[in-house]
Amino acid sequence: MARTEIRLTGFGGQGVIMAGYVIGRAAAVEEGRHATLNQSFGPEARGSACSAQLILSDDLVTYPYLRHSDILVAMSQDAYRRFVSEVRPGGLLVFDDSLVEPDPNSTLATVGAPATRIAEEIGKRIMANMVMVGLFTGATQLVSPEAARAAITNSVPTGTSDVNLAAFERGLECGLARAGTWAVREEAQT
Amino acid sequence: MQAEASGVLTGTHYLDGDHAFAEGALAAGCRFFACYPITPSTEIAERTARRFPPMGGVFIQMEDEMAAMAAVLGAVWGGAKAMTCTSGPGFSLMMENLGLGIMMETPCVLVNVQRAGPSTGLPTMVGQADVMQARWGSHGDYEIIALAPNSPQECFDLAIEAFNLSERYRVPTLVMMDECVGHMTEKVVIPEPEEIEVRPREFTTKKPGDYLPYATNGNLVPEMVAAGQGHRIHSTGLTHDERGYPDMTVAAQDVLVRRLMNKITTNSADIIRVESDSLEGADVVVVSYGITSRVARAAILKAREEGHAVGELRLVTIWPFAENLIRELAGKVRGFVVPEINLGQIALEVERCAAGRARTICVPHAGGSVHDPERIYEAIVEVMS
Amino acid sequence: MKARTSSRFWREPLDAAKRIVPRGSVHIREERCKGCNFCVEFCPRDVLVSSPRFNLKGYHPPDVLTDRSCTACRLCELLCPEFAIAVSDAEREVPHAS
Amino acid sequence: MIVKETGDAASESVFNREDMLRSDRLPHIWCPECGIGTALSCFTSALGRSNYDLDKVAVVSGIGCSGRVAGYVKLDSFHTTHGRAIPFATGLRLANPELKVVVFSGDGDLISIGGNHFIHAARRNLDLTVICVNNFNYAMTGGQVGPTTPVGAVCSTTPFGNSELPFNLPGLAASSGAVYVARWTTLHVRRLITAMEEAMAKRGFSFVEVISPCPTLYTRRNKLGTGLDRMRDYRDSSDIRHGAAPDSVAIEFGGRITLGKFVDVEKPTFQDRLDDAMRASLGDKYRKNDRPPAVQASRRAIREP
Repeated sequence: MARTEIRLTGFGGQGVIMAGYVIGRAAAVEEGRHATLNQSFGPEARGSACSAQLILSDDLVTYPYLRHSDILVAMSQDAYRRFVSEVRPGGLLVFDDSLVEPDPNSTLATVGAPATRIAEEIGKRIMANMVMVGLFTGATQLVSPEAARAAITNSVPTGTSDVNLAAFERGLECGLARAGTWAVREEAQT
Repeated sequence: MQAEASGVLTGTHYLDGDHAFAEGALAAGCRFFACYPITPSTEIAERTARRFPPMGGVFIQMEDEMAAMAAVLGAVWGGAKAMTCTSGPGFSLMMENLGLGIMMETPCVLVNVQRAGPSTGLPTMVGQADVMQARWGSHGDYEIIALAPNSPQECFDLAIEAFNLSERYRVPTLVMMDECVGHMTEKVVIPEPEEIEVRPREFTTKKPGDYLPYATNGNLVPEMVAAGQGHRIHSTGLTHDERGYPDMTVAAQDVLVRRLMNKITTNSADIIRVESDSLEGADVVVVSYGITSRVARAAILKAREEGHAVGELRLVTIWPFAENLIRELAGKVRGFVVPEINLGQIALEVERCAAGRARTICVPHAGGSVHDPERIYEAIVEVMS
Repeated sequence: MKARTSSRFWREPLDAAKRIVPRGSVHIREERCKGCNFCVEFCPRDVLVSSPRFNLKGYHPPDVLTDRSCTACRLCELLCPEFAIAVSDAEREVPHAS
Repeated sequence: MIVKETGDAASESVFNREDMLRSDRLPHIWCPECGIGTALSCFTSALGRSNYDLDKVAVVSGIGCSGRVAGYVKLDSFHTTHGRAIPFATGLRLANPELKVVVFSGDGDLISIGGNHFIHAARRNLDLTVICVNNFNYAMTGGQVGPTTPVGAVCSTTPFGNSELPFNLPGLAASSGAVYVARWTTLHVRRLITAMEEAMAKRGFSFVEVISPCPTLYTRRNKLGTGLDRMRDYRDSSDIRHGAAPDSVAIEFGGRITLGKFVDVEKPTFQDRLDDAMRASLGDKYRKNDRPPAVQASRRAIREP
């Protein structure tokens, strides 16, 4: 993995930034690699489109923004529509299939799981983002499940790590079932 | 002197630039923080408010930015290391007491997490258009120190550097962050306290009566003091003599203002930090700072791949300006490319120092986002043509 | 005791004859005086008058009109905006008699 | 015995407030018959009667005639920017809790350009004493209309008379939360000294308004006679009403002036409330700022050879 560019997106309030933070922390702090997270802030906190850019790299990240994302993590239909075109050909879409219906003509590899539905089953709708982290971790193998678990424990408010981890494990299960669907291309992006 | 352990969060963290800066300030010994909330600097204040109470720090959210800056100056004269943070509109309001800080020679740190202006502009989106305001924004002649971090790690590191420089030169030190760096999250490694070099305040060891608050004894920077130490000092924003007494004469003005400027300019080699790559043999040098230095990197790599000899110069210290280095390079290169998120500010300085011996091409951006690296690449190619 | 312009509500204390009235000495730094005459006007015992002399700044500093009447009340010292007057306690002498 | 003295002949020991003054700077810059000197005289007397360690008393002033007070007191003293004395003092006091901090400035500085700081410091009940010399106009700049200028008064920028309603300072201070509010004139020196003493002894935001003549500008322009005439007027046209409702003591042009101590109440200070809130949330983890660490460091440094 030289450099992987990821767009995480959804409604404000779904926790997509947090999902990006957890994956970034897993790579940078728990695994000792590098990860740059940028978030776009809007004046409205909730309900509007919200997105984060995450770059995972073995080396120090110099240019800190996306050029052609390798992976789009989408948690809403609007966000999917807005950002799908920036994904490079052969890229991957990781999506919440309870909320996003991908374009049937898309050539992207896709990995979906009903993250919001699963989160509701766990009893906390706001845990959908941790289901997505699990799904991402299992399907892409870009960070190890151990690193992701440590990142969750060290990031979420005290007393909530169990339920967050439970959501993560459900997502991870779905993701691992689809592991190998897609692999990061080997050549480094400049 | 090493950092006081209670302020140092040793370990590897995943922090944005604002949070990292707050940690750097705590490690540097900052124990007084006054502010007024403004996007995109607020996270610095929020983290400090949370971190201070167990370590005896004083956090106060003032009624406006003028008050915040004034309170910082008061706290320094009370003996604390102190800082404030703000963004464009607040930076404008702080200019008044920045001047007082310069005149009273008050060591403190002021962070401007730059957004796009003028006025309210784009409150949540990046700008770098306050760099000339940093240099010239308060009235009267002065020299200032301004640093520009380009990563959260550097926000931590330069917070400490800013406090150390302000103590060394008794001048408010500005940290001209930008929204992108402030809100960018990366790995931040905080060392052990004993590995962090913190410059303590140099209080006078003279006895009350022997001490003159603005006597420099030839080294340009007077010894510091705090209220309550028995010296019964007077300090004023008026032109003053060595006793700190107002002295409204042309002669006193000349002595004071020249010293305030000389203490920075004659030490600029000690103050200025740049980061450079491949300057030797370069045909064109890209001069940048803050987030734009990382954006320019993409353009530089692309140009190099196509065989252009492109040097890279990043201004870690914006003020005082690295003019000797630019002058020296101007005799060797064909031109400078200066991308910045404004319509040409540091480019003017580069042009001034190049003095016609090399071309200067500004790559302007009105603000709200970083440059498309392609625009910087095109400017590099333009110099080469 | 003469009527006092500066104290409309003055009356002689009933035990005046038995009271020991403190005595004071007025010290004046003439060079600081700006001639406001606050001390002259409000001295309850009319100790001071404006002198015909000029000080170095061209103001008339106060002068002494009545000797031995100062009771060290220090009103002149407190009122003086120029820190030009200080009152010290003089030796207590005879009981006050009008 | 009456002693007339000049210059060097003066007995230093008799001028016993000189140790609180930068006497090398006297005579001061204020005009003849100006009351600021008297207000400062009363302040030094109040300090002399209180038992503060004068090394731990700091005075902060803003800009203007009264702003020059900081330059004449031989205490740690700071002459800051226009209107910002209170926030500067806020930082000074919070960073160094050993200090007794007094803000000494004028009405334009404290109430107009510094008005926001004034009401917020009172709201927070910061442990500061604010002494405001009110001469009803901006004197240093030539007598412009100010936030306390009575309706009808002529100033250089209200040549046809002021039409704006002024602030009533005791009312403003009290309604903003001050725990001590008093008003005296520069004639009522003994009461003024007592008020300054009480204000400094008070924990929290204490406020003393000092009505003062401005003979050169306000008084002259409004044909109110000399400074001495104003002092006579303070004697003849003032009413002492302790405990009067602060909102009832507004000053009108040519009207009588109500003086007295209007507010003297106990309230937890900014620091008290902060400490309570922090201890409630953080328990033993809370560390109060007892003394700035930098000052401790200096003491170590001084002891070392």
